[in-house]
Amino acid sequence: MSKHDFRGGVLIENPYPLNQLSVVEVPPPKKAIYLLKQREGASAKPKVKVGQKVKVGQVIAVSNNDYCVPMHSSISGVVSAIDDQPIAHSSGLKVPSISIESDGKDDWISLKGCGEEVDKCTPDEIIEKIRNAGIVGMGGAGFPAHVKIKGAQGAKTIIINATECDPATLCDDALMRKYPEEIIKGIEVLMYACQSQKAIIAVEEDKVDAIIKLNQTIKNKNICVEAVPIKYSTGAEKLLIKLLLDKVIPTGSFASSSGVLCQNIATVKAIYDAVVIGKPLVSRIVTVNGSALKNPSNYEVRIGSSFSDIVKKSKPSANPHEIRVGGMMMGVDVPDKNYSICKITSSIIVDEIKIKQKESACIRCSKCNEVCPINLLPQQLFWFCKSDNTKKASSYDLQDCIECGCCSYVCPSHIPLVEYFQYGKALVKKELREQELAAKSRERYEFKEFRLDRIKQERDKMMAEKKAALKAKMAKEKDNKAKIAEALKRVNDKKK
Amino acid sequence: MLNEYVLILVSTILVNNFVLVKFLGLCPFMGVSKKVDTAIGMGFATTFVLTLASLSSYVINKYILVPFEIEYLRTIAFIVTIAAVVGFTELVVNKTSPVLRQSLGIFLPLITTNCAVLGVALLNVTENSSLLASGLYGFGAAIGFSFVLVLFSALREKIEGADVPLPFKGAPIALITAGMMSIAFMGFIGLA
Amino acid sequence: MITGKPILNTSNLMLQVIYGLILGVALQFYFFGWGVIYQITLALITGIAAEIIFLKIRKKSIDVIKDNSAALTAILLAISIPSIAPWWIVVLGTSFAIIFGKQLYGGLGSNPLNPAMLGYAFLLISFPLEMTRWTSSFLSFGEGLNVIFSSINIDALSSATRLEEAKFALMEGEVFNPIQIDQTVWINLGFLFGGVYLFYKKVITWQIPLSFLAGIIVMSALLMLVDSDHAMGPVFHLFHGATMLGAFFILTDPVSSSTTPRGRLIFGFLIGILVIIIRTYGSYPDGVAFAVLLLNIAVPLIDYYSKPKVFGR
Amino acid sequence: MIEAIIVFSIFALLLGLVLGFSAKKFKVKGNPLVEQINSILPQTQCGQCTYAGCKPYAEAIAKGEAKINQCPPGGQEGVDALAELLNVDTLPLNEEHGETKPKHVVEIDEELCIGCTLCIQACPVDAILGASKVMTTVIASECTGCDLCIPVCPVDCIYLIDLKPSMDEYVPNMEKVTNV
Repeated sequence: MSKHDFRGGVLIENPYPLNQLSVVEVPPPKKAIYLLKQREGASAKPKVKVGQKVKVGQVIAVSNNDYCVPMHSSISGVVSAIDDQPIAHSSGLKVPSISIESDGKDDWISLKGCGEEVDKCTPDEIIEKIRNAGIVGMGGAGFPAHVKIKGAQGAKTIIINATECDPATLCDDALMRKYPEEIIKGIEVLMYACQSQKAIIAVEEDKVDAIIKLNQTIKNKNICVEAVPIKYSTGAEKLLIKLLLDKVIPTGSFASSSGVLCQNIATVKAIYDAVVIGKPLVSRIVTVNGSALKNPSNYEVRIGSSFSDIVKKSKPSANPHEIRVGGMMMGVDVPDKNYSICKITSSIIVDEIKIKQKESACIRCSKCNEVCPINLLPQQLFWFCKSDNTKKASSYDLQDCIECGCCSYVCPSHIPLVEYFQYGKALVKKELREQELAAKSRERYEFKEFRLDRIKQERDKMMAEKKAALKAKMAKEKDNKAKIAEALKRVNDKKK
Repeated sequence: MLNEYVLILVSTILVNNFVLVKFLGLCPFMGVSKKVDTAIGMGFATTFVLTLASLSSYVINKYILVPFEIEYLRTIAFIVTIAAVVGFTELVVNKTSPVLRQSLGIFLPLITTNCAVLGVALLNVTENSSLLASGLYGFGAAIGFSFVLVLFSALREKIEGADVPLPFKGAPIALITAGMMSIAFMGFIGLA
Repeated sequence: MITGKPILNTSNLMLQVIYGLILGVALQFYFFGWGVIYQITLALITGIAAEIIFLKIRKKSIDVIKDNSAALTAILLAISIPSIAPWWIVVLGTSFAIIFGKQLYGGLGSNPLNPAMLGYAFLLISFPLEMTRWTSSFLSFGEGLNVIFSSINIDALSSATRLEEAKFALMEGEVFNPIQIDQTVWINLGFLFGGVYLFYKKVITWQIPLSFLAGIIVMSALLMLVDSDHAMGPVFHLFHGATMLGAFFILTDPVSSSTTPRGRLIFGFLIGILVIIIRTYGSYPDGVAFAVLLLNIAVPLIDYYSKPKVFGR
Repeated sequence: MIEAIIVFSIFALLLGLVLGFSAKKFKVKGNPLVEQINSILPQTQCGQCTYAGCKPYAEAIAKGEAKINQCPPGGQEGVDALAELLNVDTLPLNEEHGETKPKHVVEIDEELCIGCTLCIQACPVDAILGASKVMTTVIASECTGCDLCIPVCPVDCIYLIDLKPSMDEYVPNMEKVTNV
């Protein structure tokens, strides 16, 4: 397998092994908050009003934008508020949200799926069902699943990503143990929807039980399980494709353009629910983990549940905590637990507060370059991002950074390199945005000038014409007057 | 013979570098070294001017000044020649690369007063070298100038991101760096 | 690929380099006596004091002194200068290296040139006499003190280095035996051993030392072929002068050397070539310091044009 | 003496001829500099620089009539960028022309608007829609925040709206990033 290995990467042992690997099912919460914008881009618009009664699985927000999927209620109850709530994003900003108070009944809408015989539906219908079920990539990026599938029609290979992509996150492992049949069926649905011939499930080689379970379940000879090395950042889509298929997806293009579709394994399970059963995405498995917890575990929770409720189940210590959402490597630090579970929340790490190592000067030892899976020069990028030199940073391919955090992890100077790169990237984006805006206003300004000029010219022309007409008229009148005068003169002469 | 020409080049580019060893042409060296792209452009322009100026001043010296015994007008004649060459270069640069003209700014016409250019022309005459030798001398001096200019500009681009103490920011640290480059170039002493 | 969290941090990295120097310094002490120790002590005191004073003036935290980089610079400079040089030489050189070479650029990580070599070149240019008087005999505790702190006539003690001897011999057309194991060879072997230790500890990468040594071998062999009157041959060059110290401890200063894998090969190789050229034809006996500084200047350009191929591009 | 003067004059004349000839041959039309300056300016068209828009200001800078520090929306960064382009020393932003305000747009209170269309005429980028005696509205995505419509409104019904920070436009704070 490893003959196609990509360069770089780090081997990280999970610092917080779980005591139990089974999934703990959490009953529906008393109150759920649904964030209508879970990733950058458009946000869904509420379709319900405050006070309205909703059932589980009812659509509560929609969007016209194809890159924005609908949101469903995960509990039955009454809409209690439509306002802005904080999101677990590095910006710490609030986004539009809908809050629903439970009536304690867990009343579902009636579910209507295609059933086990998927080929009764056309691939387009399946894709539509996936969209309507509100499914996004559940590994962390949250890219709408239906867009990806639509773009990968006729893809030769489908890769099911079950590599977790983070040492402390184990939700995919738990999912594979609990729902092997659903996953395999989901893969078949996906293969049918894309008209693909082959699917590979990529599982880290230390998840032995999961591999055995999946292998026992697979009846289709076109689906196989591949054990991949437990090297961190293997889960990144393009790197996984390199590892499994020895294909390099060029910068700026999607895997689908090379005939590959890559989907997270939790997404596949959600696709099964949506297509076969007709159940929208209302729950997911979240790993709750960290040094401050007595009983870290995987929980199957409803979307919109609050962090603190779930963390409480893992018996956190009484001390203040450090909380990180979305994995120990690529996640974001958040100030408290006042957030709600999104579709992309794969893990919550609750740690005792550690003294953060202070950053010292970069000595360009190039350890970061050695581990960078993209072969960037983080030491150079750091220098230029730090001094806001976006032009230079871009010339060192800042945009290619996948923010995996390998460089920050090995840096002997404890420099939060990835954060610098996120800063640099945001700056580049801001500059681009401003340039675009300026170009647009400039165009409109020039058009207005042109328009005013045209109006002026037209008016001038009109005025000139009017003047000419008036002149002609006056001349005519003069002529007439002269004629009259002449006639009068003639009359007078005659009189004389 | 060939050996001699190689020696001229090595000497002008490295050992007796006009900027770092003879301290000529410091004005554009400090002025046009903020960005590598500009420095490369300036390097080309200076190379063109210097080579052409040293060749034409040789011709003027040999065929006008000496026959008519007006060597005492040498400096003026050379300055006029250089000004003409620079004017010509400016026109060419204007036409071919407006961006370069913009980034060179005032420093393009200022090549006229670049002491390295006049220095090369006058040194050639005092050393009584041949046409080819004076051309090579001018060319070598210009390559040496461009070479250190580009190196220096790349260094400055990097230093710009450094946390330099406030009183030393900008020109002071650049001058200090230039001095250090001078120290490094001392290593070539004795080579030619 | 790196397994687990690497234990090294920046100050530890510097400390490892200092450990690597121990054997070579011990050999220097064995041959030249207490002068070596005095120079190192003086340099350490001056270097750290200069850094602290500068940071105090800038009102910055003096915590960075713990990164050991000032100490390393001081030691490298001290072991490069003659052990019988007067005290003010090392004090002047170290303070110049720390202040002009490093702190004026904003401290560790920002200096474009190798501070120790900058200090050395500065001293060599300004005080050529003091900087080229070497000793070949062991100085006792008291002798060392006398030589360094009082300006007694030290001509009796001093002798030329083998590099200089070789140059004179070749100039005069005398027979010179390049293969002769003397003190410098032993010291070079000591630093070679220290370099292997650094490599084993993953403090340095192989590119710079190997390409530097390759540059030395290639260039000196080439000169043997075309200009055998002046050339001394690869074996002589490898084990004389500051070759091994340079290869493993000076060129490998990560801050001022090239940072890309390919760039490091170019960097080391060109320094090797320059060192031989300066040793053979230049006015100064050894060329490591100047060659390093010259290539330091070119590092930003080398780095930019030797970027590794980015995945997906 | 006479000889020297004659020789020198001929020599100078020859050089002059060469230059004159090449000036004709390498003639450039237009001034590419204006374009470059204009591309740095923020295109708010606010006229705070005392020129009628960004392009006239760019022309004035190119001619050397205006200083580079008269554009408040471009901020100090804009002045620095101009200084770099023109290879001159940078200047502090001239406060006389106003302060750099945070990014904003305007909104018309549609209840109060009397439909006088004065703002439509004042808007340099045609970002206000409406017709005589009907309600008028601002297309927020086209508004540059030049505020030129505010003083002309007879009923003072145009307000500044600060743009809400959005996740998509978030730039981390450098002080938060560094950990020294």
